[in-house]
Amino acid sequence: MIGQLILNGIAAFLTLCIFSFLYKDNPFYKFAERLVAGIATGYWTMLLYHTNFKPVVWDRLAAGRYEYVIPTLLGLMMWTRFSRNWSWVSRYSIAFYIGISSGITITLSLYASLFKQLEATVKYPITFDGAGLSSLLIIIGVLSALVYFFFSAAHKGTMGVISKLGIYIIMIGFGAGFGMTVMGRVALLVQRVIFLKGYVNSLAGLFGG
Amino acid sequence: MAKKLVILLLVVVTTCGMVGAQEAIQDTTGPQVMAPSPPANLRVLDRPNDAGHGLIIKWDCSPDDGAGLKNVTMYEIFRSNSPDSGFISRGIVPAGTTDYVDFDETKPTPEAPNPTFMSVNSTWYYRMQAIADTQVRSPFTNVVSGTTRGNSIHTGKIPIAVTAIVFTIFLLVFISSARKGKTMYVRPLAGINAVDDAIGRATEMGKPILYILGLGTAGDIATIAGFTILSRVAKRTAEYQTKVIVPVQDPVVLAVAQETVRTAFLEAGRPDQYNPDNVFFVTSMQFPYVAAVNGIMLRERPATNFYMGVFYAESLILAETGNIAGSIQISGTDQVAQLPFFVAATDYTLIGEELYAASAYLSQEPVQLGTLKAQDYTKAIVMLYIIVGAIAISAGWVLLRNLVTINL
Amino acid sequence: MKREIPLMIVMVTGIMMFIQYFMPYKFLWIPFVDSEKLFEFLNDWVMVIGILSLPLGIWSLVKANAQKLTVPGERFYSSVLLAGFLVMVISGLRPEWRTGGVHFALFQNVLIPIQATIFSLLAFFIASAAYRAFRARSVLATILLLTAFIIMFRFIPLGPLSSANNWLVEKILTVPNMAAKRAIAMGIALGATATAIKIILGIERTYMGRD
Amino acid sequence: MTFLENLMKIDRRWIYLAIGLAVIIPAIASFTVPVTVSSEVKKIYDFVDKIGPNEYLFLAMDYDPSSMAELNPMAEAILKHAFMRNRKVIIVTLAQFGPGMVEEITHRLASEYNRVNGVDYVFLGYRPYPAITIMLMGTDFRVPFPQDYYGTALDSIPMLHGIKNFNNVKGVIDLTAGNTADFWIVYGNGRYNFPLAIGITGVMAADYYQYLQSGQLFGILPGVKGAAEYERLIEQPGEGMAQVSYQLVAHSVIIFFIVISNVAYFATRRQKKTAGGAR
Repeated sequence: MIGQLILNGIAAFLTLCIFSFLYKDNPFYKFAERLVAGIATGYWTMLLYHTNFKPVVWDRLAAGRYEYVIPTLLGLMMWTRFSRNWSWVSRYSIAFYIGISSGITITLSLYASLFKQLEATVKYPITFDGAGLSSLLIIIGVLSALVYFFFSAAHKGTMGVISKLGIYIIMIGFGAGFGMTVMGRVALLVQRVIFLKGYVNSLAGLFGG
Repeated sequence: MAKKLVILLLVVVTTCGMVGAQEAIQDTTGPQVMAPSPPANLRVLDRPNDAGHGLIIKWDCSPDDGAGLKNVTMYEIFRSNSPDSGFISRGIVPAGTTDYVDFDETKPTPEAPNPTFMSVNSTWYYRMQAIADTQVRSPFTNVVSGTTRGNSIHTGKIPIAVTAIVFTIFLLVFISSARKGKTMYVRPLAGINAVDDAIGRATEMGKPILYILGLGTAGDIATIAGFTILSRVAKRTAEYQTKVIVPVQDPVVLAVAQETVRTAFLEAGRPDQYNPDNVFFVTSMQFPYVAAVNGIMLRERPATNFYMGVFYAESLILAETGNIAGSIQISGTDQVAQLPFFVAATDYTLIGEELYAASAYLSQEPVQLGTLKAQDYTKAIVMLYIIVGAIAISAGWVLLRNLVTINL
Repeated sequence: MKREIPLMIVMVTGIMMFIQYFMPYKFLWIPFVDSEKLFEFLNDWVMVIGILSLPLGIWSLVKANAQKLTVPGERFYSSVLLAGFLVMVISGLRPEWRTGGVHFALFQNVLIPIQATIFSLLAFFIASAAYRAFRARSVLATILLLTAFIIMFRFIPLGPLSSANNWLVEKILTVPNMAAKRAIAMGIALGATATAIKIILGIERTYMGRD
Repeated sequence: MTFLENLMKIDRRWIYLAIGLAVIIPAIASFTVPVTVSSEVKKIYDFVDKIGPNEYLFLAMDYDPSSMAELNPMAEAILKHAFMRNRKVIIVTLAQFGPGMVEEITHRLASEYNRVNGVDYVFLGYRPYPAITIMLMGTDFRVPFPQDYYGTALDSIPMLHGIKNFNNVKGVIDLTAGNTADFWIVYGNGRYNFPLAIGITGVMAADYYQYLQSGQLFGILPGVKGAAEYERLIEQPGEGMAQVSYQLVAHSVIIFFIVISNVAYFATRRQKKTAGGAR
């Protein structure tokens, strides 16, 4: 009980340290900032050790899956960056890292960001009712916003008018995104305030009654 | 929505528990229901476009489904690895359905055995029943078998392959025509024009430049676009002898960013001025990283902040703190959800595709500008497709829509 | 050797991963190469390189803060950081790291509350950003302002006006908002694909550095 | 420098203070804020209200504790309403981590209103595969749920005598944070044609209004706002009202500052213009 109260006290103190940043930068904020950088790096290191390094690298090598020698060597080759003369060796590892990721990206982004969006855009017929009007307006919106992204054509004349409509539509999207997010952000602050209130109440309970 | 429903219809359902339970129940209400006839013409086909872990079961509806006794409510599909015994339920589908996809791709391991796993080239036996009421069922159909096959080419993904290849051809054509000296127009981008001004401002003020690569890994294309812009910024700062600070949150990003900045100083002819300690690792976790960068902003008071890469909720925390510090801010990200905050809180924002275009703009090399032209041509095709596709679907013609409907 | 071979590696692995996507069964019909296994294995490479690079980051962090130990004003803060790191690493070696002990207590009572608090700063910043940015300075700023305004008004009771506002909010979200997000996503797809192809073809190679 | 010019460059810390107070004050001094009831919420209230005593409401609480903040207030308001009016409730959850949470709420509210498990309400429990479970319940509740959450056979629960499937309930209200709403619309309302209403998180709301127009849903409770409206209708301010009061005050503060900002902007711009003209 008292132990938990002390731990909660630490959490409450650090919460206030971070909030103090809103007034101005100060030693309390700097303390919390450095403390959390150390704690987070330590936590992350051990998390990677327990959940990734041990099962994926260590256990597999120990189990005789020698094909994992290659990625392990590539990983260790990153350490040549500690040396000025040998740091070029790490490029081999980076080459695999970036090559594999880029190859995956092409198909993935074409699928998720192009084909999925196209499918959704040409899914509903344009009809003479509310829903049909909506899909017509969506199509006009998508087309004009795409015109905005043309790089090799000057935004003049008809192109200028359409691309202007396009950036207006993009701005409506941004305004909507901004307005919708306020609620969630306020809820985050409410949670912190309720935490602090609960802590104050439990302190009051301890000393007051 | 419609697609969702298709997925729902095909969803694999194991209902052993439910089916087992039903024997224990007494029918307490209602008169006796007549048993419906079973479905007919059961056939088992290979599931296409997979590595050999599934089969498609097709049938014709029971005569009592929607007609006859009109009492079929659902069908239950049973499977076994032998033709005579050991049938288990693999799923229930509503009446009116005529196919079912049975698959299990979870490979068994010593810790987690999976007896229902369907390995490649394995043969399975199926039979099914029409269900009327709680325990009124049709007789079983006859048993039909099928064998899983691996498929070399995913035919459903061919449109993606074609798009990628056409796109690559466009790229190569425009790059080669650019190499032949054809000049290409690109419209001005405010965010790009601001880059050089922002560096000049930092030099005049004698204050550093802060360059944030975001929370992506070195494999994220947006981060790589960030490296290219960093290279340009670092080269300029080397020429002007301005300090550039790059706090990062990923060790591989650290290595690449150091290499990028070092090379930029080399190309600017000032390798001696490169200080590797200005590109440094802070921590890997999102908000502790943000806390540290906030501290840097308020203590170093950089003249200019760049945000180029993948950003999440921290976008607004960083941009507002940069504003408190009085910095000019230029941002660019591929995260659509964060763009509103960058647009509101920073001075210039590269919206989505503009971030990728930035490297071409900054280099002004004809080869790079050629790729922008390729992007524009592909975009024009996409727009044309949308127009024709929308007209087609309004006329009830679904072929064009199906072309972009990828069933993974 | 120092630059050409890495660029070759990028090209070969990039094209391999591209082809793999279209061949579910055997990679390039090679009988002993399962496409799925190849995908998993190469993804593991990325992961293993990432994990084993962590010492680079740790070294960068520790070095910077060890140097600051000699700076009078910074000494305290850097020792806090280094101590926090060491305590987490050493206590994290214990088998109960995830459920109890010092490691877990620090995780629960330092890391989690600080993270949540930094996250919650957004409630303040979203207000100050709105105050500064939402001024009707230009047509674009006015559109941004009005849309956000209408959306935020859904929480304000306005009697009969509320249902009109709710209708407008729904229309904004389902029509222009949807159109904007789709167009931006399509642009990103083209930009990212173009960049990835340039990387694979070795046209984009800044990240590789130079000697 | 005029007052308005000062306002243009207002110290951001005043804004922070205002936002802080906007959250702290409702946290300390709980007060009820005015809530306008929308027709899609009123319809759900009227529906529950018009169910006769000893008639049945079917409540699906298909959400995990991760969406508790938004959906629990709805569940509480509806259950309170049903218990107050002595409507019988059949409760189910199609969310994996739902059962413990549902048990806690129903138990707490039942003892508050002196309602008895098995007589006034029944909690069937959880089954995986929502689409199939809904269809099976359409045949007979006893197929997917031979026993209730507490292990009592459905046949030996007094209030379920003669209650077979959706034909015997007045309607279904589904509270969900995921795609179970789609399942209820397609497999529930679509196949068995019972009146259906849903309560969903704020971000999902926009996607589901189309079903209101098409008549597949008779009502929607959108996020904490919906919960607060329901709480107002039953005159029992609860967590929904509290959440909405935070949001309302904070949103008002932000809107207020945007208005001030624009007033100051236009006023100073006009002053500058006249100054320029005089020169």
